[in-house]
Formats: sequence, C-alpha cells, structure tokens
Amino acid sequence: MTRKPKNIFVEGPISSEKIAQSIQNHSAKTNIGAHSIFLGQVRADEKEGSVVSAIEYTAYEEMALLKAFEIREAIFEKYELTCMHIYHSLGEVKTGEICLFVFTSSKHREMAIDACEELVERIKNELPVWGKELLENQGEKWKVNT
Amino acid sequence: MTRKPKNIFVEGPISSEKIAQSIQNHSAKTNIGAHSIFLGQVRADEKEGSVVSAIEYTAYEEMALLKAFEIREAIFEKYELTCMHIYHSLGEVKTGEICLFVFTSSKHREMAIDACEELVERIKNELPVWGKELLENQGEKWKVNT
Amino acid sequence: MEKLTVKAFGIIAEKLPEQEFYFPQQQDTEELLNSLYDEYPDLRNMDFSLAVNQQLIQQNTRLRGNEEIALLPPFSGG
Amino acid sequence: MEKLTVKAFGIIAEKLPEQEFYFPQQQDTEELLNSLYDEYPDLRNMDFSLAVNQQLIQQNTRLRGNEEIALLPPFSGG
Repeated sequence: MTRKPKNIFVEGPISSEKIAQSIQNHSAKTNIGAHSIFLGQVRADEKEGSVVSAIEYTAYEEMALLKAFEIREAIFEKYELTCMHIYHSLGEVKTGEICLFVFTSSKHREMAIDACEELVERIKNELPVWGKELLENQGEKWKVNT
Repeated sequence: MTRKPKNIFVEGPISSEKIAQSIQNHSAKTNIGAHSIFLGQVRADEKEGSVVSAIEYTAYEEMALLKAFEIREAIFEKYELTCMHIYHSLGEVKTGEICLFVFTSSKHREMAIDACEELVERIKNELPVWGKELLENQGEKWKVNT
Repeated sequence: MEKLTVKAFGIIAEKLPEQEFYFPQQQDTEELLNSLYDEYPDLRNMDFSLAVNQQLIQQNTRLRGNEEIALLPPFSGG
Repeated sequence: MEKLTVKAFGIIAEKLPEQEFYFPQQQDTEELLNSLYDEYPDLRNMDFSLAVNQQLIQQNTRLRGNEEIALLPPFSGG
C-alpha cells in the first residue's frame, strides 16, 4: 500500500470536537492500546508592551505537505504505529485556541509516546509554516520558535 | 495553596466527550502553550484460544488516591506545569474503549511531554489497580503489565 | 481487643474465602505472613506485596495494633 | 524564455514589493542570491533559506530552467 501526501491544514483553530471525533474514530481499531496526543495552544505572551491576542499562520503549502509526508513516512518506518495524524491551523487562531494537533496510536505506549514527541519536534523544525503574533495594541510581531 | 487528593476514578469507560470537555476547559488558561495527552485503550488481544472482549478494573481505592496524590505532587515539583489531570476507569471497559486519560499542560512543550510520559509510567507501576481480562469464550485472565 | 483488618485484591482475593476479614493482631509483618501462610496455604505460591495502613512496605515492619493490611498482587492498571 | 518563479514567505514577503514574482533565469543559486541582493538590498540583513522546487537546499545548486524558488525565513509553526 502506498501512502499519498494528505492535507494537514485546517482553516482557523482546531476544535475540541474535532479532537474528540478523531479519538472516537479509533475505537474500531481494537489492536490499539495507546494513544499519544500533542496539542499546541496559542499563548497570551507579553510582547513589546502589549499582549498577544492571536497568531496568524501562513505556510508554503505545497512544500509543507511534501515535507509532512516525508516526515510521516520516516516515523512510520521507525516506530510500530497503527495510526498517525497531523493537523496544523492556517489563518487566525486566538489565544487559548488550539493550532496544532498531533496524534499517534500504537499497540504499546512507548512507541506511541516516542513517535508523538519526535513528530512534534520535526513539525516545529521542518515545516515551512510561519506565525505572526497579533498584539492587543494592533501591533504585529513575527513569531520566533525557540 | 495546599492541594488535596482528588478522585481519579471513573465508573466504566472514559468518553471522548469527557476528553473534549477537559481540553475545552483549558482555553481560558492563556499561559498554556502545550498539552500532552496519553490515552490507554483496551486491546482485543488473543488469550488462551480466545479474544479479550473487555477488562474489568478494580482498585484499592483509598491507597490509589493517596498514591496518585503523592505522584502528582512529585511531578508538579519536578516540572513546570500549569495543570495535570489523571482519570482511570473502574469496572468494565470494552475493547476499543478508553480506560486511562492522563493530561498535562505547560507553557512549553518539553515540560508537558516529559511530565506526561513520567506520569503514565508511574501510574502503571505504582497505582494499586488490577485489570481482569474478560474473554469472548467467557474465560477470564488477570492482566499482567509488561 | 486489637485485631488486623486484612483486604485482598485481584487474583489474591479469588484465592481467599473473603476479600476482607479480621485477623488476630500480630507482632510484625513477618509473623503475619507466616500466620497467613498457615491459614491459607494457596498464598505460598503467589506473588504479592503488603501494604500497612495504605503504605507499601519493603521489609519486615512492626505492627502496633489495629492496622489495615492489604495483600496486593502485581499492579496491572492502565 | 526561461524564468524563475520566486515566492517569499513570512517576514521576507513583507520586505519585498510582491510575494510572488518572476525573475530572470540564473545559472545557480549563488548567482540568484547575488542578483536578489542587488535588486532588494533589504534582503542582505535577513535570515532565510532557499528552496528549489520545494526542496530546501544547503549549498550552491545549479539551476536548469523555470525553477520555483522560495525564500524561507526561520520556520515558526506550532
């Protein structure tokens, strides 16, 4: 079975209902024993005398999807996983809302947990996505990942 | 502020709606940047010529709550966390259903991820909880954690 | 009169006539274990730990009176 | 006639008159960078990587014609 690049981008925030639905969808897969989930949430950081009210995400979409596919394949190769899902927001995501949802499932916990952690790290470092922090005083600041 | 032992036990499976609600409840905490979630799901393992259809959980509840509290305190001490939640099922949980829900939140991803992993490990090893696998052929087998 | 409350869990509970019962007070956990083995020989071949008043013990522990003793097979939660 | 398609992202896009534009074909990415620096001096002080046809490049890379070039400031997704 060949896997094809699939869309990872979601317009706006990722809802808790979507996350619940995604978890629910796995109840039919009774060889799964462990799910590991990572969620990125937009913080109200203080910046330049104001406070972040939202982040506006843009991406080089074609390249990001190719890269996400390459990362998926490498992680599937390295870990014994049943499923893997990646969702990243585009456009505006307000503070307190979810902008990244990474979900790995496996028979045993170690595989699911380690794969999820590596996936988050690679997504942050390798996907051509940019966040612009929108401040309460109408200012803007390009986000810098640490 | 002193924290008190709180109940971690849920009768029956943990629903995806409960997980969604728990995620949603954190949107007001705008100092959170990362959530790490672990879910344990009951597997349909083959056992003694049959297949697991459910696990029935029992616990030494008073001791388990004391121990969970001790673990919580140690993890809060070790990692910079905003929140930590632990839910474990008691009674019958069918294959494909969720029996363990561990949820950590932090400003940055490393703390949330590392704390969640350690928490899951300690819960599995240290909480006086037992699972009895109920087989499709009406047989029963006490679960052994590996 | 002082007495111990013994609680059994998991597979151990299935090997004893009752899951919770009173037992004569003992000096320490070693004496208790020997008395339990005499009373319930099935326990000899079983793997379990002891908790005294909800604290897991690793070595022989003095009993002062009216403790709650738990017989805990290997945990298998999660 | 062969030409490059240049796409700019993030803070780089804000420093250029357009986010996507055509640019005369160049021999390799080093020549391209120098031409871009001449045309858009603001780029000189900026930190960015190049992708050629959606592949990040780490060193000077030969261009054969009609490539899609992307100017990518440090990623900040998640």
